[in-house]
Amino acid sequence: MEKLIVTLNGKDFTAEFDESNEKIVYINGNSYSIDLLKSHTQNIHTFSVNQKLVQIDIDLRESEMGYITSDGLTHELEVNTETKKMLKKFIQSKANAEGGKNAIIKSPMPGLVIKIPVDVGQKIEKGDKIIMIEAMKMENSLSSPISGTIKTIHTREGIAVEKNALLMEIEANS
Amino acid sequence: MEKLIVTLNGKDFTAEFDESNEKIVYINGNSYSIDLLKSHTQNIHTFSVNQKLVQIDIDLRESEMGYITSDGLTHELEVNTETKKMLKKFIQSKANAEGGKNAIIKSPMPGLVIKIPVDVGQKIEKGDKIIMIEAMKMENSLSSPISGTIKTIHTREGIAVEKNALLMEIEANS
Amino acid sequence: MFSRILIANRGEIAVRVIRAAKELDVETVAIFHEVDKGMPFVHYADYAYQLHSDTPKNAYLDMNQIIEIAIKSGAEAIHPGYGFLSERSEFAQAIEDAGLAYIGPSASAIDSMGSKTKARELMSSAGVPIVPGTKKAITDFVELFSIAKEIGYPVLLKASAGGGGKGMRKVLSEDDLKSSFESAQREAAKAFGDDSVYIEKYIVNPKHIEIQVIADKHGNYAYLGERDCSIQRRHQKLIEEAPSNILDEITRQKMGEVAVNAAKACGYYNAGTVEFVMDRDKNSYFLEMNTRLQVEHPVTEMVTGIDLVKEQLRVASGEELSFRQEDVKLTGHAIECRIVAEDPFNSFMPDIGTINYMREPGGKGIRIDSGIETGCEITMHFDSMLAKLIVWGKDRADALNIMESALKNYKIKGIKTIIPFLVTIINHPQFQNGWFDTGFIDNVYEFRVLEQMKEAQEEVIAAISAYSFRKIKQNGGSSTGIPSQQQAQSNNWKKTRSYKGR
Amino acid sequence: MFSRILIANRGEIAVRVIRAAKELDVETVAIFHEVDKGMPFVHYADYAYQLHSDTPKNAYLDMNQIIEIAIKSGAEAIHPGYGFLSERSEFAQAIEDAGLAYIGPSASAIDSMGSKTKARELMSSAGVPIVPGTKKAITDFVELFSIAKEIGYPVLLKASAGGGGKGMRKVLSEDDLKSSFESAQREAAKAFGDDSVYIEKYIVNPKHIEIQVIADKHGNYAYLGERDCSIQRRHQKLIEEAPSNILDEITRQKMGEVAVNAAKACGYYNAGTVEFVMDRDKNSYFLEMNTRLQVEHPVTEMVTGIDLVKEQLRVASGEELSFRQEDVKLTGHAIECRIVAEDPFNSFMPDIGTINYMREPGGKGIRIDSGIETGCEITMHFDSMLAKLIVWGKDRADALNIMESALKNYKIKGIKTIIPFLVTIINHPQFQNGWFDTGFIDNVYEFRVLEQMKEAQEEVIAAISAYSFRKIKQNGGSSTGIPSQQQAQSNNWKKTRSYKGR
Repeated sequence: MEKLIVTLNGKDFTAEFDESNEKIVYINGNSYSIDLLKSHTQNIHTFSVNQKLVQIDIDLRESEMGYITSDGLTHELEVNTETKKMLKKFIQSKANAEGGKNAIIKSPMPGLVIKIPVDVGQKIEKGDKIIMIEAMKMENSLSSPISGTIKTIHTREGIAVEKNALLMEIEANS
Repeated sequence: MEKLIVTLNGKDFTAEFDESNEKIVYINGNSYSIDLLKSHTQNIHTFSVNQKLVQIDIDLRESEMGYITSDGLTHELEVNTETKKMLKKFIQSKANAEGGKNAIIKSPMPGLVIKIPVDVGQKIEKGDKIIMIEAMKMENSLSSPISGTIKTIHTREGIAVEKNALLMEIEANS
Repeated sequence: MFSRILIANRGEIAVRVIRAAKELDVETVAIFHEVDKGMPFVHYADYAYQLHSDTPKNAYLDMNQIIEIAIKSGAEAIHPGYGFLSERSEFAQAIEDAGLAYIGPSASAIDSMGSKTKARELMSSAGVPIVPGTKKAITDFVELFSIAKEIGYPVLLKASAGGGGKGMRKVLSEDDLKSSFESAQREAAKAFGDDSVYIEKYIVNPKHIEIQVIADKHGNYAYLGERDCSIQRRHQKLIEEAPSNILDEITRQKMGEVAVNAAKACGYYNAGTVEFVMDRDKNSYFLEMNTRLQVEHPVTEMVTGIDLVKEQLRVASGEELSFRQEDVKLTGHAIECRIVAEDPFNSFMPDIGTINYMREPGGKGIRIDSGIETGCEITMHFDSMLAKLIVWGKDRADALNIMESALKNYKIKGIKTIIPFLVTIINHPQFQNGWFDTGFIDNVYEFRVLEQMKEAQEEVIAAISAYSFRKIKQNGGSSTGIPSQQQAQSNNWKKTRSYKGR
Repeated sequence: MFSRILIANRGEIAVRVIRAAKELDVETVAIFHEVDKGMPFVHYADYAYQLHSDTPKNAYLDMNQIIEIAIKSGAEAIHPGYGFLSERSEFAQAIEDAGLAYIGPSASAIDSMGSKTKARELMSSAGVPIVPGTKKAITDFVELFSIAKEIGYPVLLKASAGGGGKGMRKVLSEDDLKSSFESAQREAAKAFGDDSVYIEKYIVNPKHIEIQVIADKHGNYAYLGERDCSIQRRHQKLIEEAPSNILDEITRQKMGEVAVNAAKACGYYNAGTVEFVMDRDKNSYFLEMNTRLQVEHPVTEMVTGIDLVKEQLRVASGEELSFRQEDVKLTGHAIECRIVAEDPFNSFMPDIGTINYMREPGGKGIRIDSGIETGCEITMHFDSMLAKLIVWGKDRADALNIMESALKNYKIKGIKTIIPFLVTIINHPQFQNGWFDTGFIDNVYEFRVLEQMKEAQEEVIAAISAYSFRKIKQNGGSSTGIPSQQQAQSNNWKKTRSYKGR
């Protein structure tokens, strides 16, 4: 499986997997052997991590984002594939480069446009999903870095795009 | 509401209701004021009975039959309307009169046959429902007092029957 | 002894009183507002009656309704617990007037101690040491100057008519006295229309030491040792212990006798607590007397073996105390931690929600006085204290070890509590060696330690997150044949739970 | 002290040992069979390793695997708990051979006490009183007759080669001796091919009194008072207490010294228990020595304040005991009830199932040593004891009141327990006044009392049933507008839950 980036309290941890042993996870290169011992309730689970017992309470807001608590200490959690994380950073840096005004959305990697859930002229909020690209057998959603209106769309569903291909322009709210 | 017969550990208790106050129940003439304070789980409830706290654990086998436990003491429970109880006793005494062999099912009261879920020749177990009669706006199921085969059916759905009308004959297993 | 009593309170203290009563074969009547219908204290009583009121809080303050229920239910006495009506002399009086017994001191004793000025005067005349200073209104600087010199700096100027900190000035040295005096006068004049001030010695970060006393109506008085309640946050006690590691046997006895004298001075009976502040030279000064059971009474019970609530019932029913002063022996060391529903990572904001999982610690030396259970809902209407964890060890070090372990095994899910914060205090070297006062949390404790605890978990939490995330993907996207346990887990992971107050 | 230990056990005793270790800052390693994956003892440890075995029970008996895990996990010592491998000298030896420490006595001490004959001889020579009689095989009636006369009737004849009650005869008077002797001989010859018998005094319904001893490897020995464990059902102890109300201070001291002598006789160190039977004239006779921690050790801890498991760890790590004989003071009274998953209304059949709700009692004087929590499954593989409820009161009457109240507030749902049965024993006048022996349940207790408790509930249960039934009918059949809470309740009422074992 592809690398994951686990973001805890704003800090990134790289997670890699051992394909021959599904219990093994490498975090920043350190090996952890994991076993789920018991699910006490829907959200509360006891794991054994390198034989050490850890009870956690998972409270997700979305499928890959939320809170995870252990010993009463709550961590803000976000899990992304490496690709997706890259996408997010890319969009973020683009947005920063544009000075927070209009946004030009380019493809951060080669892939297949599988869905465009917005139309030209549509008003969107910062964080709304604007395009989905399949790459490395994973779907990656690109979210809008700003609130505004879709100005132009330079691709369509089913089209293969190159890295840095122009996908969309979004006009910021004035 | 019609009187109920609550059977606990084989003993009958007559329950009557106060139509003007739904919290009041009379058991063998004694008044009980009842309030559900909390349902801890699906089966575990704390009631206040004449202001006294009682925690019970209900474990039903069928809708009106099962076990009810309080302070670790388990009671066998069956709840019937008075009519239904009468029906059951009637069938029981008939069955006893027949010496436990073949069973002749007669209507214990005037009513409307609303369902006959068995056919002639069908094998049935003791306790299977064989006919449903509506009387006093309540449906009352008659169950077979023996295991055996339906020999004859002397009525049909939608027919009004008199008290003591012959309904069915069941041939006991040999 | 009574045959039935009513408890005019809720939560853990109602449970506490019900327990003691049941163990004396006394039946118990709980009262509750609709919002508390599902709370353990209601179900734990023998009988329960609902209160009707505009707000949940007012229900427990409605004297007339409570006394009516007591009469209707056949209760012979009323226990006020702490908070709510527990220090209202009118309540004690109304109960007696209704021909019932109040499980507490007389209305007049509550009155005497209710007013701080009255109490100070009464205590002073009974020879109880009070904070040096003068109650006399001062308007003349020369007079003030000489009094300040006499009692020694730092001093505190307070508006005679005052309250709420208005017209109050800390004065650290003689140089600042004049300007502070003038500004205090101006502020006092503006706020209260009276520019007179009085002066008191300012005790810097004292220890909070209190003495438990109890007396019956037959003239038997006893003190049950001290409690050290110096670990406070914004004047809310968080951790209490008995005995205090800074008191020797002679000081303990002296303070005990002073406390008994204080109780005698107001004709006190039933349980009460005389609170002192103690400076670094171990001088103790009367602060106030609490004319009721205290939240922290269990630590005294643990080291003396005496059940204070049972004694309260004995006293109120006219019996003598079941022991005498000479029977009181302190054994071992007890610590109490208050389990409060507040978020230490978010300015101690009270948290509300449903407790969806709970596991209490157990075993030797563990006592839990709790008002909650799994499935119960914590509302915004009442105090944020959910339960108290009390431990007993053969000495302070043993008790600290037991407390640390017990806190770590006290699992409450669905609501934030201060448990992690308490763990870091219990583990703090300066708390462990006994060098702490009421300034500990503000001046000594570093919140960074809490953050470090969190950081220490991160890599393991990341590993669990990654593992679980992969399981979801595998279950959702392919057919790798994950066992059902893991299936269940990954579904849970996907499931979103809504939190109130976020 | 060790830095990490492994607990070679499960359930409540594993939790008990883990707690003590954690409080000494010793890390803990749990071992578990797959079926125990969800049990609290596994989650309560710092580390957990799975055992692999043909049956769940055998997992915990697999010495080699356990020692291997101990080594792999970095544990320096192994605590055996009770049951399983706790009295197997080979296990103690194998652990020592592997370079680890066994938290218990030496293999040779376990051996000496493991054989009842060996133990009797050893004790006899150490001056410990044993049941009068002779170990000598007798085949001559005249000899038997004179010995029987000497020790006094009733006597017990036992096959020398025997076991399992074969060839055993109670003889109440001289008249029956000859016929009993002959039939015992015939049965013994048939069963074991050896017709010799030996004779012992028959103690009718004795008290079961046991003395807790503990010793370190530095020659310090101590006895910690007695436990009265006379409430038994089919030789299974159900209720234990300390102290025994029939022992005076002199007898207590005498028996304590005898027990210490017994321990010295086999070079004993660590915790052990010397069991005695005591006849109506308060003569006590050695029964056996248990070379491990006992289930009922908490009652001793409650009255002495000493943590026996912590002392066990100290001793095993080579430290001295933390106290001396003269420090041991008994304070108050402690009682333990074993919470066993058996149905007292159905011949004490063990019950299995999932614990779907649990609420433990709490507060002053309550200790719970438990191996279960809500949601955990009780399987058929192990002992039916789920937890122990231990209370401390200032005297026996106080402790009995606390126990009654605590038992009534110990709610375990989803599985049948003997709690109602225990309540009726605690409330039994003859148990309350202290007149009971090992024959209590067979000869004195009347099961009718349990039935009466049930009958007393019936009318109220009928009322609740009728009320709930009507709610269902109303919800199902008409639109009378039942509030949602009641709606929920009536749905629950309809819901059928499946019970195992019914």
